[in-house]
Amino acid sequence: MTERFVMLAPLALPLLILLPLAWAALAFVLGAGRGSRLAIAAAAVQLVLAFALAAAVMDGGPLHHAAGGWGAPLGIDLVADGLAAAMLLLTQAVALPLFIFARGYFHQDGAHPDAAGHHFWPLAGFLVAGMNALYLSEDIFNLYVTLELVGLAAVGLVASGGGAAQTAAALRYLFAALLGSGAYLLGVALLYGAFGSVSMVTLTPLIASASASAGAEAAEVALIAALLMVAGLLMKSALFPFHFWLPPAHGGAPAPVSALLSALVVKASIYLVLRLWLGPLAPLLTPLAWLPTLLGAAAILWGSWQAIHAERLKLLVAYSTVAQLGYLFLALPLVGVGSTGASASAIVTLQALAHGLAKAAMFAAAGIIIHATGRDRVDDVAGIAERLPLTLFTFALAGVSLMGLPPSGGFLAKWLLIDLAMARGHWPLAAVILAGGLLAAIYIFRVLRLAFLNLPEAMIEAEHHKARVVPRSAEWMAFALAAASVLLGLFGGLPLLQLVDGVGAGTP
Amino acid sequence: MSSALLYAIAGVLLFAAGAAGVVMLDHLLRRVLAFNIMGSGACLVLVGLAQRSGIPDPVPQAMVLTGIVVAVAATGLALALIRRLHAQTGRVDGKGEEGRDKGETVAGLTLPVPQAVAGQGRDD
Amino acid sequence: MSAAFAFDLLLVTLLLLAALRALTTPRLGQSLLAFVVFGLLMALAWVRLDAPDIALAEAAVGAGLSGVLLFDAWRALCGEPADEAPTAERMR
Amino acid sequence: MKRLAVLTAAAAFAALLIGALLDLPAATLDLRPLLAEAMPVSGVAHPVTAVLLNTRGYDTLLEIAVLLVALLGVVVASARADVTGDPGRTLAPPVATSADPMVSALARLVTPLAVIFAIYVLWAGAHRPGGAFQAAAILAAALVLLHFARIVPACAAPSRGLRIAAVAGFAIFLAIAALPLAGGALLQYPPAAAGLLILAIESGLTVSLALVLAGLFLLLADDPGGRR
Repeated sequence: MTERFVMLAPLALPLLILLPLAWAALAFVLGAGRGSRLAIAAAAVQLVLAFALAAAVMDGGPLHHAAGGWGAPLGIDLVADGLAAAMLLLTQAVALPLFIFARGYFHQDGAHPDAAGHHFWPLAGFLVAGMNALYLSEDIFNLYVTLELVGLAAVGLVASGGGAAQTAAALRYLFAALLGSGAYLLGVALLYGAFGSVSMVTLTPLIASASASAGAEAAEVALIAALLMVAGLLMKSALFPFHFWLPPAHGGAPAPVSALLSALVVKASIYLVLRLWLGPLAPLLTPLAWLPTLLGAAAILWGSWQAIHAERLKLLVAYSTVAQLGYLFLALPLVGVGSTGASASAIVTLQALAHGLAKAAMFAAAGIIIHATGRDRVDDVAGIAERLPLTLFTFALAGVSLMGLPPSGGFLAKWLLIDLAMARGHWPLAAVILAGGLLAAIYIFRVLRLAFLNLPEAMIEAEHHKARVVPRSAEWMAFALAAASVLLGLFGGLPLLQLVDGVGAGTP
Repeated sequence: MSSALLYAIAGVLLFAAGAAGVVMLDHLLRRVLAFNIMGSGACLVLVGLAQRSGIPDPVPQAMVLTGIVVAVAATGLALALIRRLHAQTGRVDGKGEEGRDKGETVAGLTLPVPQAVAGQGRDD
Repeated sequence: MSAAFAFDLLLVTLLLLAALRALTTPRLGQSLLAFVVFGLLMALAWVRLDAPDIALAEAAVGAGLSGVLLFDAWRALCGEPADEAPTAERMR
Repeated sequence: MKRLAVLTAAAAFAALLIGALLDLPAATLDLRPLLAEAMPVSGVAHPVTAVLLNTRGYDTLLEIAVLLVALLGVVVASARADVTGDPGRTLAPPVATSADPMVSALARLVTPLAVIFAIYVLWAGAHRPGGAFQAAAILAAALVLLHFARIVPACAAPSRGLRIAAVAGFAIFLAIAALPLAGGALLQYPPAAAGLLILAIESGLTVSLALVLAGLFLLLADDPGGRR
């Protein structure tokens, strides 16, 4: 079994990109509302491929694939290291249950799919293809194209909600994304002008030697380029104070879309920030590591505060995303390993996975609740515990991971992060992490407390009457995501840390 | 100064003007123009800097062709969304966004509870 | 300064002026017109940069198709171009 | 106040960057000799086409995906607000007004010329400036002209046939990209067949790109939902 996995692995790099492109195109041809079964089957294959890739990377170190057979710097290289393999695994592991959820969510009436789901399948296919391509590419111009693919597909999905609010949110998102990728592109242009390459592997030593030699003009241009690229990506990552576009886009889209965007899409640009910051741009940016960290801390506090005061359920979940993304930036000044032997990037990856699974579950659960009540007010959650016990349990489980309670993946990530921060003497970071957990507890218990309220019998009867029932399969998929986020802390955490840190990887 | 460097410098100015326009302008069509000008600026920097020696470099030229296609794609999508927003609200500017975080006001108009119920509003 | 460089300097100046006009002129119709001119000047700049492929694409797409898209959108948003004045005021 | 801050920031940024660019030394690496070495096995004689469809063909593959995504987004945005779960509705009601006879005549005259010119530009791309994208842009322009002549109607949503045609070029590209995986890397053409494969990709792309580019316009031209 394992051997067959490893044999499959080198092909997994191109296939994880080609397969979703192919089924997205096919779903487009099939037409409005069609293609859900195709997408689910393909997502299952992709999940197997991602597992094979992760197993192979764990055993034998990073895998390479030279597109066109040229190799960098003339061609474009695909590289899967531990970090990329972990993110690919997250993407497929969230996509498969979410697709099954979306099928139930959009197709409740049987033959006639919901208008909001008409173009979900091809757009979701292109979105997944773009993210997979982003995680695998090591060519900064190719990454620009993948960023645009992800960005435009995400905007299309937000707009598919159909209402005026969604259109406005999609436009706001589009302009933020275009501004971000424009800044990134100018950075790429400057790096190409200064060094003559767009391959990260080729650029890394060139940038290092330029910034080492004092007074080199190339280093000055490279610094401006690095700042442009990172600023552009932070805009796309919705790091405070660039988060303005996220709550309306994630809070307004149909639930399966919100879940995809909050769990996966924002992670893609954050992954790229980390990859560049810890890779080729490290010599230029290391002195500035405190800046994103400061913004991350602000994001945790501000996002949680807004979530506590949100009036709409999905807006609450969206602001929770703003807060949880902040954690991913805390680790930048903590490069190196803590007392547990896990590196900062491994811990961040664990947090990204835990949040991805939990947030997908939470948006899915919120979608089911809103379907049942017909309204998106936090106050309308009242009494839901009796009607949707499984979904409420899902919401609570996802909340456990977001708050960072043991034994969840969120707990493991936050605990390791605190340990690392204390080992470096950065105790304010530890304090922010603890405060973030407490604030998360407030907004999550605010929902749970209401859900357990006892409504008068007559009201329950009336609510039942207008309830729109989401298929059981959708409820179970949301639960599976939440359970996975919790189980990640018990079983998945250590192998994941090893995967990212390359522990146990033999020399290739 | 070589001609190519001159174009690269013009590219920087165009980028700065375009970026400022995307941030500052109210009318959404103007923002689309600004975004296109910003993209053209980045493309000029890409080719201009690479060809400072005066010899054409096909690699950035091919990248710019890719960039132009992406820009057209983004322009088409932006215009479609702007027209939809106009059809739905009658507005074509990005004003009144402050209240939008609450999800109730969009483009200065008060809307019914957004169709977060995935377009289900019609039969509620 | 050679004649070629003088021409480049002139072209760059016109390019910047067209861009500024497209961004700042109060009337949207003129702004779109300036943008199409900007696209054509860009095509000329690509020729000067020995990039005829880009020049062709820019002329066809940057100035042509984008221009048509924008003018069509403008017509749809603001009614017929004739009653531009009242809407154009709101544009600012 | 905000305007002043943004303008100052933009001006300061431009001044800083231009200052840095003025004494930027020549790039450390030069890809031109590398590309020149690769040209004999690239399958084409024009370097830009070689980069676009061979050495960096993977970029182009994703770029076509971006265009398709934009088309999908436009389809989403032009769906009528009152759209019901009826995926069968395709064409918009025919346009009532008749076209300017001059425009009609012009369109009938120009279209065949545009097709011939597009084929030339496509074929020329192997040796000199030109190629699939430029040819597609010319065809798209012809389609838009035909729309103004009321010969091609605007669509609310593309029909099945149009969707197949719009995706066909991408599908051919995808298949040719995937085939070499049996023995090599993504998009690694055998040098002997490279020229032919690139021509096949470009021919498919020309038709599909023309439809997608024209689609961006024709879907938009059908005013979504009308003006309320």
